[in-house]
Amino acid sequence: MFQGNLQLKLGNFALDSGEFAFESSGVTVLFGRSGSGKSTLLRAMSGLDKQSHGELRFNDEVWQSGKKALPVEQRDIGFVFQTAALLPNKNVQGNLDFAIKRIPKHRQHGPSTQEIIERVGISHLLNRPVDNLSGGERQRVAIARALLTRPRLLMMDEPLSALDWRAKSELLLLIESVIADYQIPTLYITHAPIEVERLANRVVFMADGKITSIESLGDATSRIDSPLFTEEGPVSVLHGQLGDIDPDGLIAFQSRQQPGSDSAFTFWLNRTEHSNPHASGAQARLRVLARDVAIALHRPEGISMLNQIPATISQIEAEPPTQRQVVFLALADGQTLLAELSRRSVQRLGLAIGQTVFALVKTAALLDR
Amino acid sequence: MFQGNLQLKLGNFALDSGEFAFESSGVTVLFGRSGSGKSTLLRAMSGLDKQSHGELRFNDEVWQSGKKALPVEQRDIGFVFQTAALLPNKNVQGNLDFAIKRIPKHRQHGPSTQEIIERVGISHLLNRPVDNLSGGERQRVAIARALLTRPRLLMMDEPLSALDWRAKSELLLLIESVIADYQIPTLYITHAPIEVERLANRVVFMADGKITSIESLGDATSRIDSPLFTEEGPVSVLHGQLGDIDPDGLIAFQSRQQPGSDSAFTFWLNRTEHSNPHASGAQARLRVLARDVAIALHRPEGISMLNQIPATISQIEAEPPTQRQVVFLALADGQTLLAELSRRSVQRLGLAIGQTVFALVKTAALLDR
Amino acid sequence: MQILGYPLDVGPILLTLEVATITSIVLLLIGTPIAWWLANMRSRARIFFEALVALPLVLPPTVLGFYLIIALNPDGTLAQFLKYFGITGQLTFNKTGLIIGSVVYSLPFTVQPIMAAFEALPTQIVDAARTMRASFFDRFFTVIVPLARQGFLVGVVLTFAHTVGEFGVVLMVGGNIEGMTRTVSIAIFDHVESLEYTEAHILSILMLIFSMLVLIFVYGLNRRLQIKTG
Amino acid sequence: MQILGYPLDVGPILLTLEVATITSIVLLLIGTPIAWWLANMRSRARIFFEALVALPLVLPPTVLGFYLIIALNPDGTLAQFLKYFGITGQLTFNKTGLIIGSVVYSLPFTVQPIMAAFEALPTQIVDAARTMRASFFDRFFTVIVPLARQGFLVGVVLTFAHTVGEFGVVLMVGGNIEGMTRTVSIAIFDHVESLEYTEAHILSILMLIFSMLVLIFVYGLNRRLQIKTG
Amino acid sequence: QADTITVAVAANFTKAAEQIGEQWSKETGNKVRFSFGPTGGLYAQINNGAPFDAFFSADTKTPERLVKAGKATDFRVYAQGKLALYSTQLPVAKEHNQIIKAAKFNHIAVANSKAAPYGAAGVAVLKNMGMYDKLKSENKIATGESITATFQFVMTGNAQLGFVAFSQLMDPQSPAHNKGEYWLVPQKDYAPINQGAVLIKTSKHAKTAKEFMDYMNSPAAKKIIESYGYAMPQ
Ligand SMILES: Nc1ncnc2c1ncn2[C@@H]1O[C@H](COP(=O)(O)OP(=O)(O)OP(=O)(O)O)[C@@H](O)[C@H]1O
Ligand SMILES: Nc1ncnc2c1ncn2[C@@H]1O[C@H](COP(=O)(O)OP(=O)(O)OP(=O)(O)O)[C@@H](O)[C@H]1O
Ligand code: MOO
Ligand SMILES: [Mg+2]
Ligand SMILES: [Mg+2]
Repeated sequence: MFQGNLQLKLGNFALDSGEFAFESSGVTVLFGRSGSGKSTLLRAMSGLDKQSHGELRFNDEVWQSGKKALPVEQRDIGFVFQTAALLPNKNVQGNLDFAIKRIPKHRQHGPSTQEIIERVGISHLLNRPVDNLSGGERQRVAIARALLTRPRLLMMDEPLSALDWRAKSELLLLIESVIADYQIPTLYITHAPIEVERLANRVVFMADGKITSIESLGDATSRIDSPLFTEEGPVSVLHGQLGDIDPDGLIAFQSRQQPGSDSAFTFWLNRTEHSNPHASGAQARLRVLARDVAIALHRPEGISMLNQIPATISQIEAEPPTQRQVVFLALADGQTLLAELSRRSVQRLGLAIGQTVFALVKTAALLDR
Repeated sequence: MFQGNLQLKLGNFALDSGEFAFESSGVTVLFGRSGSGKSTLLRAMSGLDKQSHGELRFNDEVWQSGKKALPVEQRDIGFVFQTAALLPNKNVQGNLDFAIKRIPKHRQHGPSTQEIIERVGISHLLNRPVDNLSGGERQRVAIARALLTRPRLLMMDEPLSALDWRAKSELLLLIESVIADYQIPTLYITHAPIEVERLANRVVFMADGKITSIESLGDATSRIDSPLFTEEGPVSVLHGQLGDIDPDGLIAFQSRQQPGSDSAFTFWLNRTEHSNPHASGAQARLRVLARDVAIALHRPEGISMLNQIPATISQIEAEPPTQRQVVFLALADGQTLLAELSRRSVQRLGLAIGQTVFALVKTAALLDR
Repeated sequence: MQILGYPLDVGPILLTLEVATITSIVLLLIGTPIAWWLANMRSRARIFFEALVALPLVLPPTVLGFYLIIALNPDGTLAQFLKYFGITGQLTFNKTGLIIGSVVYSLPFTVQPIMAAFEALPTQIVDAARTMRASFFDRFFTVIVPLARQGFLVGVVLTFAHTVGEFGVVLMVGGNIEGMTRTVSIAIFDHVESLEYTEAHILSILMLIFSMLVLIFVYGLNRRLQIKTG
Repeated sequence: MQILGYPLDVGPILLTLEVATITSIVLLLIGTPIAWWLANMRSRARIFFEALVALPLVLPPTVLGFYLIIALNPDGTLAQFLKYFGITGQLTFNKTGLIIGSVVYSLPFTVQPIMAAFEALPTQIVDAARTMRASFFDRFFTVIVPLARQGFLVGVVLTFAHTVGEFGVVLMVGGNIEGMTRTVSIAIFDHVESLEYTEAHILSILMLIFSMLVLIFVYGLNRRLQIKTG
Repeated sequence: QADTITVAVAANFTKAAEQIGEQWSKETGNKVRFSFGPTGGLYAQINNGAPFDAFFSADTKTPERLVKAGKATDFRVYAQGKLALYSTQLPVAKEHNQIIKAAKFNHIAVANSKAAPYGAAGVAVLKNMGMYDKLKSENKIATGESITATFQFVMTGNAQLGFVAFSQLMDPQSPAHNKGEYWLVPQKDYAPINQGAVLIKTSKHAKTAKEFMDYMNSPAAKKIIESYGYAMPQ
């Protein structure tokens, strides 16, 4: 549990979190526009900002009470800064060693040093002075260093923004698996909705130095005015589990069901090259952009889309500025899938609440966890 | 025209561009993995790296010959660094003034200072010391500053990676329009394929310190093994022109045609909120992800997709690791649209080269320029 | 002027402040290029030159002064050499001498801190200035000097304070001529020599207060500049 | 030992190097916390303390020495005060005196450059060390000192070189006792005073060469550290 | 017509010189500017073109050297220093011999014997007593660089006793007036401390400078010189 109420004044900018409390387990994403105070709040929560005051408790520990704060170095946190903040007088190995040397005896768990170095992809850089690294290389070293501190809590400020897509997805997987395997609660700042949807258990929304709301990922993605929905528009995140890979390279994603009964629906997913080896039966998330979902009145024939899922229209909302219509589709297992259509389509098809239709989702448009 | 051949050795890293030559007009994107030498090449081309040697000509001017180089400050370039590199002893206004004061008399053209400041969205920051800016704010100031130098050539090293999506798309539009309106040739580094597809006229691909190829955007996106295709898979970029906005808020995107004749096909686009006011008849690009394109054997009924475009299959290629099939669809005006299907779908529909089919594209899945 | 009933000669005070100010300025003008040259030197010889710059400190001031009056002797080689360029006139036992002596002796105090500051310059920010068309001198004064400000401050403060207290070199090269080259430090020395302790104390305290005020002014100015510019 | 037929007493040379080394070390130990305290001081009083640190420079060394022997005399308040803590023994006319004098006079040379380096520390890097569990002393020695290295270097070089050449203070507080407190600078001065110029030249040149070697060693070491660590 | 001369004077003679200069100015209308400094330093300065018209040294060796080198003329002795053993703590007025022989003190201050004649005189006295080598080997001799430093060592109590110039005790402003006691060493125990003066050859005011040197023999000057504890040359 993370709870408290932090204040900080920096020149004209005032951070005032208000009372907050959220589960510390899993990944908590801080989300908000540039300048909304994400980095400031994260620093205040880490204890790096000496001016901050208020209350902060991490599980049973008091981290801050009034102006009195537990020193950062006793909080067992790993921090990845927005700029990598490598020690300039050391080479890459020296930066990693700095973290490794200071791990207390009782916190040696987690993946081996070697494994982290390899998976972050910096083994060829170990002897490099840090001044000679490219932007992306610096950021990877910073991530490795934070993981190597064996933290009880990981704080990351836009760790992936300097990276190319391949490094991004590799590191997302790494971060995901490390924090899942070793149960490291994580506070994570990102501007990329895709990172939120892949990692987050909950989202702390910020604006103007204040926490505007704290929502579970599900709640955050089930309202069409969610700040998470950006140029890609509304997104549904469906929970389910993975099946086997069939000979065509497709993977079944099945709705969550009472054990024993049949799956209410199945999505066929493409195995993408950068994903984890799938464990059949593993829990997974499916990210579906509303604009990638089409609606058919009848099950269509002679069409390449494999995923034709029966659903009932539960709601239709218009996004005023764009005239786009968001159709809420209730699936058989109770989860909601959003479809974004033009007004013309909604009228032409005569869609109405309560109607049963087929949601068409292109296989290849699905992302796996 | 930009041509030359540059070498530079930095510790173990060797940049060796090889002979290169490309049009300087429009936007040239440097693309490659982290550490491939993009920033190093850009710095060498700017003249900032004193160790570099070789040849470099910008249009009729010799910028480098052997070890002799025209000083950076006489090259009339604007540069946005991967880290913002703001002058720490000045506030935001001071940083902008630094650039403005040094503009030669004869280069006063371009949007007004006020306009740039407003469109970059930093008017509320002018009196701030630069130390107090958030990551995204710093980057915006750097972009404004570079535009304000009234450069003959703009060089930008990942200018948008620290920004949120809204700032990103606003600034993309700004950069796009400034360099188009004032014909500023631009060299641009980015990891984001979407920025490449929106801005690029050509792409310089880099790997291991070398230029591996220089391709027009069209060529770069018409082969399925293009390094541009990342987690989103293959992408088609179609050229055409925009029509009027209809009462449903849809915009027609028409294939390029001889004047007088009918348009060979029309895409209906949603007007998105962040786009420019559209000028009817304006040239535009359409970015279509192959995975967003479905194929139907007959024109389907009762389905929400408005865009049902007749096309002929010209080629079918398999992506070996993923078993996905890329179907090349020749449109009526000769442009190519890619569709990515699962192997199962291709077999079920019995697709073959020469067959006439309908490409289904969801309205909302289209991006406008 | 009288202080506590003792006569106070303001001449030495004014002279001292003048010499310290001129020395600081001259050393800024000479020391800055030397510091720049050293900070940007890539060759191995740099270690040698760095050590060389510190050398004036190693000799006792009077001895350094002794060598200086030999070097600057009106019949010496240097004076003869300068004559070729039409520069005649006495170099020692006048204000010129005081300044030459102070400059030589305080050189390390100016060069070393400025050199250290030049070395710590963030290259990317200087690069950014270049892309904004700032020529060498332009960016030197508008970017490099402000970024290296703390180094300049330390250099100037050490140089100024040290020149005020300088005694051995100044005594030798200046010659302690009443009304001409008698600085405060020498005047205090004279008082001590002639057992005029009260006068010595008064002058010392005055000098301390005065220097304190000058230094507070310098530090305050620095703080101001800092706040004003960021 | 003989050089060019002139007898050379190595005692003063060894003494000088010893005093300069000890003074540099003592000043590092005293000056570093003062520099840290000043660099982190937020109050307005800071300007005052900054100026105060520069003050020992403002008095002529012999005068400073004079005040020091008054302060340190065996019957003086300080000596009486120390006696309460069981610290007895002469503070002047021995090596202790030499070191006390040099430390007081060279304080600004150590404090000022180190303070400037502390001010320029990149806070985010120090923050990063904190998140890696480095306690204050840990990060001070492993991060802050290496980052401020140039400042320490300048401080040590100025202090060392200046102590070697120190004369006025050392003369007063040390008492120029042959074989005990006669440093090279005093020995050279003696030679000049007694018109033994050849001996003075030999000793000066020896001192210059020797100091040059020490400084080249220090700068070379610094370069090495720099290359080794990044 | 009024003239201004510049005169280099050994530091120990500072006070007396200033007073005589004032008197002389009053009488003649001419001005004198002094440059005080250690004898050795003034010598080096004269050798290197210092604009002095006359030089009043603390010894005779240095001015004689200048004469020999052809840089100065008109050598004369203008005053004779007297040596005193001074202490603020010990009863040196009477028990000087016992005190020195017992050598129970920590430090005895003596001026640098090479540079300052008072130093040579002090050393001679100690040698006469047969104590010089012993004190030196016990590191009990604190050497004052000048006679001023020597005096300060004693006056501040850092050295328990020391050989100083009698002039330093006689000076009306001297703190020694109300502090401690002294023993005026008999002249026979040391070679006379003659202080010599010369006229500098390059002087452009030789006539006035010579007049000032001559004025040293005037009764007014004599009175001042004696009042500061110097003897006049016989
Ligand atoms: N020391 C300071 N003094 C004054 N204002 C500051 C200071 N530091 C930050 N700010 C301001 O506080 C606001 C919040 O900054 P913060 O870095 O927390 O933003 P952010 O949400 O992390 O933004 P970004 O996504 O751009 O990194 C910004 O407007 C910034 O300009
Ligand atoms: N001064 C230097 N000495 C040695 N190697 C260097 C130096 N500067 C850069 N390099 C190396 O050169 C390679 C290219 O660096 P560069 O910054 O050009 O990469 P990049 O393509 O811009 O990568 P990124 O996308 O991560 O910014 C990197 O492997 C980097 O480590
Ligand atoms: O009068 Mo002297 O020259 O100080 O010994
Ligand atoms: Mg931030
Ligand atoms: Mg780069």
